[in-house]
Amino acid sequence: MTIMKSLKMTAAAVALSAGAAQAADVEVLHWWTSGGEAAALNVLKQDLEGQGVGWTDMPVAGGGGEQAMTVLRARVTAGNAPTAVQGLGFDILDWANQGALADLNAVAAQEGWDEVVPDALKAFAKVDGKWVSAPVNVHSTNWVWANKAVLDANGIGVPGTWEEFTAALETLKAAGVTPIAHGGQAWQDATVFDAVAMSVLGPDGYKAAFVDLDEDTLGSDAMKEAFDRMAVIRANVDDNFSGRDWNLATAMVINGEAGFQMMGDWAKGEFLNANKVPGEDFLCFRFPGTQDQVTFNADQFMMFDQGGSVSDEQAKLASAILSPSFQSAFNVVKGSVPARTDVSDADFDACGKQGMKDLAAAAASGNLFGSMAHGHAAPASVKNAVYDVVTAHFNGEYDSETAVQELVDAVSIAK
Amino acid sequence: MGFLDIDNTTKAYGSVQVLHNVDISVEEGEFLVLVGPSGCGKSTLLNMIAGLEEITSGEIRIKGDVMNGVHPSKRNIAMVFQSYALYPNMTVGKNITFGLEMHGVPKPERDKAMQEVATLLQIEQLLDRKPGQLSGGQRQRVAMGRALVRNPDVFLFDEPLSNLDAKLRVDMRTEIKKLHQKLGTTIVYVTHDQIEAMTLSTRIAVMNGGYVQQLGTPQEIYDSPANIFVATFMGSPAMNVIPAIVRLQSGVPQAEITRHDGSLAHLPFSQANLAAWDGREILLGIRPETITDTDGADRKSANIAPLNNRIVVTEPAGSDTFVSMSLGGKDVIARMRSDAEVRPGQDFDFMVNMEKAVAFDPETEARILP
Amino acid sequence: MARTADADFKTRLQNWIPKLVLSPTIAMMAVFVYGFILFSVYLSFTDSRLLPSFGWVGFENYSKLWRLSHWEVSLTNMGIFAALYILICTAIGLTLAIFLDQKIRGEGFLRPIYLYPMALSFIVTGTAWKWFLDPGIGLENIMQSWGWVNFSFDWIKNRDYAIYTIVLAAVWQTSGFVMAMFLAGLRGIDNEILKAAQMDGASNWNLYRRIIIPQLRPAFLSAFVILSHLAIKTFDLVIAMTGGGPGRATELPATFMYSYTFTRNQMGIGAASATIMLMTIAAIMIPYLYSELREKK
Amino acid sequence: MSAATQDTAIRTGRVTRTLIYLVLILFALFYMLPLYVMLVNSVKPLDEITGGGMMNLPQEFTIEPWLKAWSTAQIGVDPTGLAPYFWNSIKMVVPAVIISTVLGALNGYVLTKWRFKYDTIIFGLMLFACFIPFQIVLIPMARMLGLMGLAGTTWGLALVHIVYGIGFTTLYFRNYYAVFPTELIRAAQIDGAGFFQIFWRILLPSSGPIAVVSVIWQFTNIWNDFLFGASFAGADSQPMTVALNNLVQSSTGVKEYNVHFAGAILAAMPTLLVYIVAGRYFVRGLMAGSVKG
Repeated sequence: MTIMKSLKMTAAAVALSAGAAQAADVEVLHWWTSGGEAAALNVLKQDLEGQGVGWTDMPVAGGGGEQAMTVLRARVTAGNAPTAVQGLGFDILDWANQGALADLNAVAAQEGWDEVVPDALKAFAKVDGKWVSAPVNVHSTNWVWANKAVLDANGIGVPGTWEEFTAALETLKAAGVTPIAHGGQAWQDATVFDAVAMSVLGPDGYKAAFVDLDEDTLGSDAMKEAFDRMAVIRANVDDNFSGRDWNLATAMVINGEAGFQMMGDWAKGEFLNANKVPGEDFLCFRFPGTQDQVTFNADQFMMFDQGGSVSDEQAKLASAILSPSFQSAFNVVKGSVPARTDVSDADFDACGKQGMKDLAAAAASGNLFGSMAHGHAAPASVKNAVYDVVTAHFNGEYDSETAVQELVDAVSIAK
Repeated sequence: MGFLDIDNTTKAYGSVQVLHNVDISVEEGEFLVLVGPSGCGKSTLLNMIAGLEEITSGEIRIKGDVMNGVHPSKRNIAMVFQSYALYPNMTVGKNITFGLEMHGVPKPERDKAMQEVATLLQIEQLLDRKPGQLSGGQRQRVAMGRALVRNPDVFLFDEPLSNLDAKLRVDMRTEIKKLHQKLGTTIVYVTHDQIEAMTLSTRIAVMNGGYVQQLGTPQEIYDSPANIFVATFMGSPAMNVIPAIVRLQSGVPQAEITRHDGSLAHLPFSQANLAAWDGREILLGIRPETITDTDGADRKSANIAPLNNRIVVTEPAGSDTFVSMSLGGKDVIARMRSDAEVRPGQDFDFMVNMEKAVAFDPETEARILP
Repeated sequence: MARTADADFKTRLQNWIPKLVLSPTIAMMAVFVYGFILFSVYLSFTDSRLLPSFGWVGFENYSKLWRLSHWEVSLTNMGIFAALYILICTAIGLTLAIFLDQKIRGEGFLRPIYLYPMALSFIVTGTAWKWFLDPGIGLENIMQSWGWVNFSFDWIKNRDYAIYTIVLAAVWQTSGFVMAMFLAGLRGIDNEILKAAQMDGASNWNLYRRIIIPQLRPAFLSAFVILSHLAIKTFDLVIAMTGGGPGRATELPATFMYSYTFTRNQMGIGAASATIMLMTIAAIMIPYLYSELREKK
Repeated sequence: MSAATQDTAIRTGRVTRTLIYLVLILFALFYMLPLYVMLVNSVKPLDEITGGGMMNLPQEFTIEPWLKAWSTAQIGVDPTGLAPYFWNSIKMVVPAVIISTVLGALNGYVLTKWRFKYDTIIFGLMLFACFIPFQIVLIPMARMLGLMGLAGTTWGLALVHIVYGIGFTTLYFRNYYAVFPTELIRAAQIDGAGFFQIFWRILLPSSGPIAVVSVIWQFTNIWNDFLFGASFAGADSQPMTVALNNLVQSSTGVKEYNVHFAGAILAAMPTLLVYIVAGRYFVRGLMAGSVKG
């Protein structure tokens, strides 16, 4: 054991006053707890164990990471932060601003992350020029999933515009098929709203409204149009949508009960699990009017400061996460695409290949945006304020006019 | 200095004083009964002797040692409770020896003491039972056994007989008395039953409203009650208290009382000092058994006064017949032999033993001393 | 002039032991309950967001709180929920207890069935309830497949009725427990009083209404305390069944507070809502505790 | 207590009795409903569930989901099933229940038999503490646990449960001991028994019924707790509920409902057993004190 290493270990041990994790272990707090995603993470664990770094697993599922974030807050407050924590968008920035995250610049420079990770993603992984977290994947959220047999039976092609889309909905409705499968939970409503708003407002308007939180854009007529379109979608959802889990909605598409579902790329796993083949049994395409854009959310692992400098284990973990082999292996299972643009798409299926191509193109053309619905456009308070309005409007609590006013008001309270 | 001294002791809860300057000195082997109506402070006083309640001021001494602040178990006392307070989860034997065990007495000695007490109280066959399986009388014995086994300086009894039925109560009363005579221990006994007080005690403290009203032998208490409270509380039926006016007739003070029809009767006092009360109102106290028919009058008495009055109700009670009438506007009871010929509505010639009569000051209610 | 100086060591120790025994609890309460409450109240006046911070902002969080329609919804829901929940649980609990007290054969079998829901958390039963109430797969579907085509039960999907499904599930969980409390109360009543009342010619109805139920007052009070405490703490139930939806129609103060403190990173507003909740609880509980404890003295 | 066997003085007619039985059975069905849903779906293959018939009896019976939930389901990165977490829960619940019950008993004993000035106020404060919403204590509690060096440990978690359960246990024991004859305590004092000897030898042997109530209440609450378990447990001390949550709440994974239901029943098994086994003593215990409120 070198002197340097033992010094680092001492520092780490001092920082971990409660000493839950061994100095040579990484303790990883995450919410990938079941089925394929947990198995995929196991790849990472074994990789690290091969390098002599132990893995202490700290899974806390629930609410898309909300529960894990609560736990993280308790852990940090107790002075017992885990080594690495799965994080999303603004949560990472918030923790970085608290000064709680370690500086990964050394390993980033060594491995050349700056060149291969898209800028839009770096906005959430680098704070003040410091790498603080290691991105695992990029999910894009403006996908539409469709049952090919249902579409073919009704003579519907892939809709390219809102008008074509509404026409397709009409056709399906007339044929007695539920046009849109949807689960009435706030985050699902907001996921749809994300895509709709992007299609109406365009990339600049989307950025002005949800990233810059510009009151004029939030209160604009275009925003009202977006809410009107949400009402159209609401009219094409079955009566029983409220509270439904997203995967049950996906099952409706798989079973041919419904034509379309607007959902992130994780829905693909459900199709694959039901032995459906992309392109043959089901279709994946961008929401009409957002063909050039990609709204994304990315899972990353934040590295918590363990006493001044980044620890050896953290560096190893970060490096393993961004290794092309892990990026490919993990994302093939997860349905998302790699966080670095130089990974081979050989192992990916049709939808995956499409996703990687779209991401690279959008990143190059400046059309890659963080998803508001998934906390990559504005902080949690704003995100949830938008949820409130979108979901209330979607459930018919008020009309589009009121919704626009409520949106402006809610965002200003939350800012 | 006595064996147990209660010296100028008071008890107060906050600003409420429940015991006022109690002074009692008990000799070794005495049987002191604290008697009074509920709420008079008698149980509080007992608990203070036991150390279960703090003493607000004054001192309690046992064998000359000040007991204030001393833990109950260090006072060498034993107590028998109204509810017996037998430990429900322990056998009778364990109940009896628990106190010895707590005081570190070795097991062979404990068992020996237990056997002695069990034999004394005739409860040997109960030693392995639980209190829940015993009758009331048996529980009472066990409770006493638990007290006896400790061989304490002072026994404290807190209304130990009040949960028993009438017959058993009389039996146990006798048994307690026998035990006292046999063992000669010092006992402080609380009761609200004046018959228990009279029969058991060597001395009685009659208490009311936090004050000791009178302390004395049963005979003193009965014959010379210190005040109207003591006079009416002790004795059954209670002493008759009749409003009267003192009139001097040829130098002898007489009690002038109103009969049933409004006419006046005069009963001569034996106490010459009442002459000073000439013309003033007093309350005349006459025990029921001192009003009799002619044949029943006490022959030893030097002062029997006749009194004619109408009988209202007669109540034959086997050994005696109680006769009630109206005197001075009050219901007055006379206790006659059972063979006295009395009828309701009859105008009857009563004999009053004025030697035993007492007079009270109507303002202070205290007895006018001879 | 009590001469405590005479007291021996053991006696003095005995006087201190009770207080010593109580002191860990008192210390824990002081820090972990009342200290934390004060801390939370303090936070409600600060600009805390992700983690506690100590920039004083006065009543800003409170004014923001009352501007949120969402907060008013959760307060209204709390009113509806608590009132119905306490009322229905008490009614069902009392009815079942009285029925079960009629020398019922199989009481030993029925009682655990009534009691077991209390043993389960909503993490366990939430999904089952969700399915059962879901019109597409649950009760409505079954009834329709049995021939009642017009049968409709879609409350959980309906903004105006969803809160009542929360009441339903909550009643399911605790009414058996309330039953046990009443049953215990009934079994504690002196039978001689009942015999006397029957000789006075009281009908069964009158017997219960005039004689028995008034004697259950302590059971009613205990049930009220337990139920109101559960009502205020209702949280998992909502999360598991509706997630606060449809829309925000089933949001309760506890879920509101949690979401503002932990998922929306607006700890100040969360603390303000917690303070208001605590004040409400105090307003209800302090008079109750006062009358109860004073009576016993 | 002979209450269970004593004649009830109320007589009912045949029609009324039939009605009473009907109501009782209907309610029993109502209470059984969710358990039915969970049971039938836990023994079905997954495609039977997603295919529609969620309320139907299984067409094909399988025990597979139970085995999977217990020993092979993916909880975190390791496919351990719920089994290891079961033992974590036991290790945390048992000391927490015992300590909070003993402390509650001691508190109840002091508050009824060793009264002192302001004791009712102290009891009132303890009772009011039962009403504190747990969500507000998370952050300050985390800080305190950190300062005490208990963060992420089984003992830290047990401490939290003791702190917030003690109000209830004290309430139960206080009400029970309030009707326990004070003369017994006095007799024991005169016999020379000290504070703890009286508690241990006299009170505790008579506290069976209320101890059952206290233990059942604490066991159920602590076993079912999720919030504290998730927030204060360390990686190697996460309780059963957190594991169950991890099993059930996958946001973006495939949902195996049959395994979820089997896991849910497994997680609930100890509390179910406690209620079924100790249920009869529970009513008796409530009778003995707590409803005298």
